[in-house]
Amino acid sequence: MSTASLTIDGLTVDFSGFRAVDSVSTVVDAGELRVLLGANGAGKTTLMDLISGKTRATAGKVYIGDTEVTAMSEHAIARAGMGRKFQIPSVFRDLTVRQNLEVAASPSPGVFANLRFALPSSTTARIDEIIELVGLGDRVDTDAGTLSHGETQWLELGMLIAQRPKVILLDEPTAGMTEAETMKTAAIIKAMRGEHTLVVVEHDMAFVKEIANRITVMHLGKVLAEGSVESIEKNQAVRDAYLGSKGIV
Amino acid sequence: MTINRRTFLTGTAGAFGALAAPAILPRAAFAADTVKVGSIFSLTGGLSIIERSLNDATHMAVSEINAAGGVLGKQIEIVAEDGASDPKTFNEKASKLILQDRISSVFACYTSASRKAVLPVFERRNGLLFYPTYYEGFECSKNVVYTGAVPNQQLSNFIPWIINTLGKKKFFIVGSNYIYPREMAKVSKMLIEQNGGEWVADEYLELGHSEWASMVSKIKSSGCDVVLSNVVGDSVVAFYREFKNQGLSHDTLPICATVTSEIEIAAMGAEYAAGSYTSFPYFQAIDTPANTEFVARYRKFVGDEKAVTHHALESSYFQVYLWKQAVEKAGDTSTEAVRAAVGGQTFDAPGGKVTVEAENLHTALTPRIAQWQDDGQGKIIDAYDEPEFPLPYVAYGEAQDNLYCTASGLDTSKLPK
Amino acid sequence: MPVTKNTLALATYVVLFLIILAAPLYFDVFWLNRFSKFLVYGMLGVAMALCWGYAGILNLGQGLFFGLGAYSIAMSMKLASPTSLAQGSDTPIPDFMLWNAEPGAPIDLCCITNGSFLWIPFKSQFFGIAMGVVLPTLVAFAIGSIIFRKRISGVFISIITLAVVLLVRLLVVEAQPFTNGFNGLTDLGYLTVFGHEFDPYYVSTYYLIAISLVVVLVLARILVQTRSGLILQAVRDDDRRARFLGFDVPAYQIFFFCVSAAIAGYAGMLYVLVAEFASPTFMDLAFSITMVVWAAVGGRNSLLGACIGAVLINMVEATVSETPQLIEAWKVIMGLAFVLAVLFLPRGIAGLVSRLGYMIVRKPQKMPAARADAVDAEPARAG
Amino acid sequence: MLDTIFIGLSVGSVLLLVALGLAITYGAMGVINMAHGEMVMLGAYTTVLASIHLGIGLLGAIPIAFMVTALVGYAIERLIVSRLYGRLLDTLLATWGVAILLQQAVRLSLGLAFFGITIAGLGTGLQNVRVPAYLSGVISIGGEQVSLYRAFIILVTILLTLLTWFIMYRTAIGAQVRAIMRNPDMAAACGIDVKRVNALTFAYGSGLAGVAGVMMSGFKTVFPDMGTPMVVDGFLVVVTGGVGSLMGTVLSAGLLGQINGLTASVSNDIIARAVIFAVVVTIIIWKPSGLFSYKGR
Repeated sequence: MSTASLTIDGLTVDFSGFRAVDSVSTVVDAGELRVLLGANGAGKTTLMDLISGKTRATAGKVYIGDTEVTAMSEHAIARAGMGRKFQIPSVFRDLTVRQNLEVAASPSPGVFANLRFALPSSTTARIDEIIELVGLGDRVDTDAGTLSHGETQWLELGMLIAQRPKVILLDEPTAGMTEAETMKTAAIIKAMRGEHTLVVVEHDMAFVKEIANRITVMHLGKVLAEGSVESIEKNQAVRDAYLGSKGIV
Repeated sequence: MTINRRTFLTGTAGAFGALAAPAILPRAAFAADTVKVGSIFSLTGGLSIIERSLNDATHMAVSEINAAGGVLGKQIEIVAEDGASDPKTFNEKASKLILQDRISSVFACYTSASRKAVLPVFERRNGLLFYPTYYEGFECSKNVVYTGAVPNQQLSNFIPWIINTLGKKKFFIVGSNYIYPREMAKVSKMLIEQNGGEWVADEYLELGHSEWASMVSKIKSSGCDVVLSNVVGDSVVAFYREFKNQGLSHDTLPICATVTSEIEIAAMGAEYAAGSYTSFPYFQAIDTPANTEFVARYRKFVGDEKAVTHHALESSYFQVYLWKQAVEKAGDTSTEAVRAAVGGQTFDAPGGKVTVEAENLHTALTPRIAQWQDDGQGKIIDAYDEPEFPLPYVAYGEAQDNLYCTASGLDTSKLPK
Repeated sequence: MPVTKNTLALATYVVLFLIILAAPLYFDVFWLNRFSKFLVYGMLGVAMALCWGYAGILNLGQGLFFGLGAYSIAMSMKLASPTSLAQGSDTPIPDFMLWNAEPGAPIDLCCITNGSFLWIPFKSQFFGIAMGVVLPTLVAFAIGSIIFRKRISGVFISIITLAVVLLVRLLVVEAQPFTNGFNGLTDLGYLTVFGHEFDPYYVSTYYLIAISLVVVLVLARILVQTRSGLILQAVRDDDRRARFLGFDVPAYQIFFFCVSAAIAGYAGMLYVLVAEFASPTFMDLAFSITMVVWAAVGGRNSLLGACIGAVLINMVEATVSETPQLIEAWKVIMGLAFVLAVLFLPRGIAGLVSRLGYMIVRKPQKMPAARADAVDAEPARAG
Repeated sequence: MLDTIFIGLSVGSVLLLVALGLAITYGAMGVINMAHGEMVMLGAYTTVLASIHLGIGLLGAIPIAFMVTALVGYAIERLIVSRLYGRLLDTLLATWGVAILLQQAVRLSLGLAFFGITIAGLGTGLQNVRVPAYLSGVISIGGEQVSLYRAFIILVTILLTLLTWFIMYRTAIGAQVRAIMRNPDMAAACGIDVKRVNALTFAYGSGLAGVAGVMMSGFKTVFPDMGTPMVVDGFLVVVTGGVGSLMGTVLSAGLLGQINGLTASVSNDIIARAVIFAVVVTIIIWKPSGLFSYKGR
């Protein structure tokens, strides 16, 4: 039986007259990997901003599990179980790879709670696993600022895993990657599936087919269609509005 | 590897030591045939403009004395330090002179703030400071010889003269925001009221403030007929310029100043001050052979034909002579000996006779009033015949027959209750 | 034992501590006193490195905290001064209040001038000592709470801190009946703790300062090595990332801003102990920027580097300024050194030394030099 | 009331005079030039030197001061600032060092003092500039006696602002500057010589400071330290107005000038200054992008 992990209910944001996201509702089940599709300006990134608290919604609600997080601040939403990767990779450039992961794995958010040195051994072990998973074993003591683009993306994915969120939002995780790097990324994301609920914005259809459980297609701020990869590919409205015109499929 | 590391550490320590070493090494050993004195004036920073001239005057006096055979048959060696316009530096240099160089007499400081910063060093480490600047009073230190004017020597003649001779009765008092101008204002108000005048405003500006538009406009609309200025430093220049630029004239509404000296006049351009008045015990224009020679010697000494002399500069000069006389009287350069001997010393300074009063170690000076002329010089239009006794506590009713600051220290029982 | 950067740093710390603690064996009274002042500046360097290097907050108003600490203790010491007991009242009253009082005001600390009652608790020197740290911390907390909660960053923090320190300085000078205005607090008594008088020229005073510096350095070092310290550096590198990892970013910034302020305030207190005065010039813009210079030359990212930078610069300055020919040249050298340090040594002396040290103890291999610039790149998010 | 407004206008125009150059270097280029005040100082010294050695008066010194400070600015940009783009706070620090060097250059007669040579008009002392007769005195505007020199400053400030506006918004080079302001990489990709334009922009901003210096020399003391307080005020104006907005700088200078004038007239100049600091801090906290900002960078 699947339970709702992320519930979005009528989410709307109005930028002085322009509705970038308009009454979007959807439910993402626990362990599901949902892909958000849509042309540029369809509102995908804005939707992620709304969910993660970066932008305040004009109307509507967001739940993680049963907890409403709509009005919470960004870090509180993150603590409630939301992780987010940005389009432009962002890691702590001046810290080593391991330190980046240690920061992400830090069990408590407060400044006083963190006035101690070692992490619990279970956490350390977990960090080792993550390093293994993202394949940065030989770079652990390197400063993150010197990593390649692909390595930086993987490190950020690793940090998200270390954070142990229920829901992870990924904004174009393969942007700017080579073929080989994309494949490795797909592998990492697949490994994350199940333990985490994932929402991924992605353009690369081959990649989407590789990873997606379900797809939500957005168009002009609204949900145009939602369903399995096959059903979306067959959907006439989607073909007309997006896929057909762009000729991706 | 270990060896390497050790090499590295030794290297670090060595470098550290090497850099610090020149400062730590004791200076040239005491030369037995010289008498050492110290000086601290700002040779750098904002105050250096004025303090350099005090430094020059001090050096000039020392070199004159040396040329005439020195003191107690020995040459004077002056250890000159830079106060860098920062009280922190003054404090540090004072402790260097007294503790490191073991000098007892130091000629130093222009601002009250710097004097206050060095005072603990002189009092606790037993040095003797010769302080050449006019200041606000309220000090009765046994470790300072004050050779500049105190408020009664600048105001007791000035205010009555403004009211009675100049015929101006409504004062606008303006000053820089610190202690000296505020205390001058306080004494002025007492004197204004005693002489039947009135004051319409008492305003202050930040030190170094140079935007005078509002203040001058206030002066214009205040209905005053005279401005009493206790403004100091480069603010003075901006003030006089704005005053004239806003169409005010010293003929009808003169600025009567307690700080504006030859040095500020030169800096602002003489035409802006022409017609205004200043009260000081010394002006470059004092027309005596002694002073004319002094100005000429000073100009030669600093190698600048246009150099001006002023009150604090003159004090810086003659206080070295007062010190010399005290040393010769005592036959000793220790603080106690000089302090005991300096009281009562009289010297014919360029501006006339000066006497260090034994009771309070302040100096009797002759109050004078000058009107500034187009050539940047003051024309002396009023002067006392005799030096005026210094009363550092005049604002609280001190009088020559009722001294608060006495040879045995401050008589606190006389302070206001 | 593998030689790591940490071992090197540890060794340097130990050497420095030995030098500091052994200094009284070699220095005379004067140099000890002067060296005490430099160590105080070193402490300011530590505060600066913590704030700027580790938290990425370029505070151009650090003098505010130094000044608050200085004034707190100076108020206590002023009340202990013999000059405060000479006003003919049973309780001490600072001498300047007497001549700043309105005529007829009661000769009592409660009401002789406006606000003079605030001096009353300072009769206890323990209160003065406590306030010397608490007051800067509280002010830092207030300022920090506003600017960090409002997510003000980069140069705007610098401008705000700069404006605040100038504002406070203006008010301190203006409130002459309460603060003695431009002249500052002088004629102070001694600080007396459990019957021991801290004469600025006693070795005990030197040791108080030396040990304080050692403790501050060690504590600061420990602090930045905790997870909080790590997270703080993460925040400096990318505050948005840290926020989306669930950290309450402003809390970290405020905390370390306060710690830095507390250290600066403590340094201000110690300075008053050795220099025997407190002055509004402590809050001059130039002094605050000078602290930045120390940290920049010594190494903004290194607590120890910034500390040594402050001590060394002052030592050299003291020497040079006592050589007349070099007085004006010194400023040229300083300005030049500073420009060059910013251009070519973004990690200051500490960066240079650790790179050299690393080269000596390790076989030459790839150096962590390339990232020197990465730190300094401000996230271009201003405006 | 009218006189208070005029005072506010005078104060505001002086603020704007200094801030205008900063609005260019900081607003357009994102360079915090702490040596900007020293550019003003150099402009003032150019006036002093021009009058002593060339017999040129205040008005004639304006183009000379512009050229001198623009050249110095160009050199600073090429030698130092250009190496620090993207390191905003580092430019602040490096230019602070430059400021010290410039002050010392004036104090030491460009270094000749080391060889015992002094140049009349330089050195540590105070200098002054004679204001020509046709610019001193008062004129009557609307029944109010108004200082002619102040009115002249206001006029010059307006002209410089218009000129700057024209260059920025009506010329090809201005378009390039604004392109770089928005996106330097894109501008470079479009064939703009970013290096050259940056250097010229910086030189122009410095040149404006030089002209400000000429105007300052007419009513303030000329000495090596004169620039330091000005740069602080200038930054407060630019940041309050909104980085990158010429209009914002103009309006904020006007606003702060009026606040200063009004507060000073009802209380005193010290309170006025405190109020200015407080207002600026409040505005930055309330709206870090400035009152009249239009761009996010």
